[in-house]
Amino acid sequence: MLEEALPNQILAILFVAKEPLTLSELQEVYPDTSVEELKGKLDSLVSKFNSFQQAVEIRQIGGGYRMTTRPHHHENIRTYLKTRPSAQLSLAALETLAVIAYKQPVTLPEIMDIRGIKGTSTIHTLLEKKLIETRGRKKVVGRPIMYGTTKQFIVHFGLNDLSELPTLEEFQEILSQSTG
Amino acid sequence: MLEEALPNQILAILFVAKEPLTLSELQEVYPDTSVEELKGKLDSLVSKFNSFQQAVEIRQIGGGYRMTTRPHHHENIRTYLKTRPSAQLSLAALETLAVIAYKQPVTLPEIMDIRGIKGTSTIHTLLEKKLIETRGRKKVVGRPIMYGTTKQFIVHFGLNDLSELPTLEEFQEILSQSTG
Amino acid sequence: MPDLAVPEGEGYTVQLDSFEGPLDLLLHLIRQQEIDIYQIPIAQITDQYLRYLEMMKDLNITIAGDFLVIAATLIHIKSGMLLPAQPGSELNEEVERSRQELVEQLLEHEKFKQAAQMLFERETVELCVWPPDESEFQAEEEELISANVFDLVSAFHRMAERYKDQIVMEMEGETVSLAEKLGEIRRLLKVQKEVLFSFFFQLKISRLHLAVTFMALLELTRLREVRLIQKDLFEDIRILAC
Repeated sequence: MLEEALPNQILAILFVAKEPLTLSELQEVYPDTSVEELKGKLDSLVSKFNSFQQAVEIRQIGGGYRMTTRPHHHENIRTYLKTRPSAQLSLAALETLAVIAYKQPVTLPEIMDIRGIKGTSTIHTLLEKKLIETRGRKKVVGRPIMYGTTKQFIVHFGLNDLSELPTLEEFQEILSQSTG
Repeated sequence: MLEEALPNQILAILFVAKEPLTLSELQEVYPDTSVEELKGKLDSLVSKFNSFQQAVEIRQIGGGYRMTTRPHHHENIRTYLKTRPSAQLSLAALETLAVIAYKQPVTLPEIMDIRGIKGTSTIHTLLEKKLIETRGRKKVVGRPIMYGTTKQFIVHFGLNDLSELPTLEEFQEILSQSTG
Repeated sequence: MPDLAVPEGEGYTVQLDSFEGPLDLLLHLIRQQEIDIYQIPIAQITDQYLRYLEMMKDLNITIAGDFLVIAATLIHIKSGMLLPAQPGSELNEEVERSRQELVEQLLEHEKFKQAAQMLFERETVELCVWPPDESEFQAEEEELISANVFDLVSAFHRMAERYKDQIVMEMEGETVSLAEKLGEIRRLLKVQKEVLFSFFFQLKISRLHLAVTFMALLELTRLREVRLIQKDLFEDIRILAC
């Protein structure tokens, strides 16, 4: 349908463009072709593409051209995005997990002290994901609950045992070697 | 050409997917359709799509399906992307990565030995980009951390799995031919 | 400057960049002259290699220790090969072994250079075929990252750094009590296994603070909460939690 080379090249650029592609950007790629000619090619490309493509379309957005999925597919796309592996942690949860991994058994006041932030929500997330577990109570005032990492934690991070965690010293070594 | 609804829905998902789409992920979106049926639909979709689309193609990468531009457009695309900071790895980082890819699991001292350089390992960059990961510790003096490549590595270099990499012997042959 | 005509300025340094390590330099010298890697004329290559090092020195380029290690190996082989060959001589065999090891190291290194080149070419193409991102669908969700062990230790490191900053701020106040300083050092040692004594000087704090810091350290040593280690008279004192 689009045997000519230029339209396919433009399509490929439209496909990778993260922001709407403007005619002036396109002209920088093809400095020997005038803006008018490029506009003509682009418009005929867009109408051809949109008439035979049912999944994706090219729309004019924010002064440029952008390839997007057709809106009626959005429900399926959302379903797909939700089903992807939930092995993901928020940065806050990751920090809490790091403190627990390196300082276990450790209490909530101690965690908050090290993180310099108050809040308990990330503990619940980590407990739910079975990455941490309770480890009895500390024999100090208030007898706070202590937390430690689980076997699930070790599996999740691809370790054989806790001793395989890199130490802070090793991490600093890696950092200094990269910049050295 | 693809009047049926399902293929277009799958195309739309392939278009937005950041990572290669696996059959099991697809099955979660369509729980009423069997994996076999989905594979059949997907394969026929891929061959149809690839035969008429000249700008974009669907490739099997990292154990899943991924929509990418056809590689021969890469020069035009690079011209377009040029204004953005290059995300490409340094040659030093690529060398370290090559050693890790072919010798994994491998420790930092072993990497430095092969590269003949101490102290500029670029390990940190590779870890940050999630192209490599830690693989436990080696049972030798000092128990150094071992490194290996990730799934992200396979995807980053457009491979379906590690076995698609040329072997080290093949490089040897290329070298002996060039100096012959 | 030695008898070699060396182009001055950027051109030369750019050239040096490609010799990241000593093996790269050695390979360059060998390839440039189209020499068979198994038949390296050691004497000639050693001289050229050493001349390069001299040039680097003249240009005030710091020569990494790795370059000197290979230089020593080359000189060792070169001088060994000047000895009359005696069948079965231990020295001759040892020199030959060193030569073979060097050749093997070079061959191994070159294979990985090729592999790196292959990865470079693949990456060049692959970086330009990426599909657009799905950000328009993710705006509502919390930013998530899929974490590995490295993320974990980075997160921990970040927190330790954050702590350092807080301490700097606290020290901007004028008064400081021994109890406060004790608390600070204890917290610092909770996130770091070890603190260098010089760390407290880097903060450019007042003499009063330094005096109190010192007293606090003595107190913590007395309480056996910390150990102070100094390897040498002029070495930095390392403060370790017990």
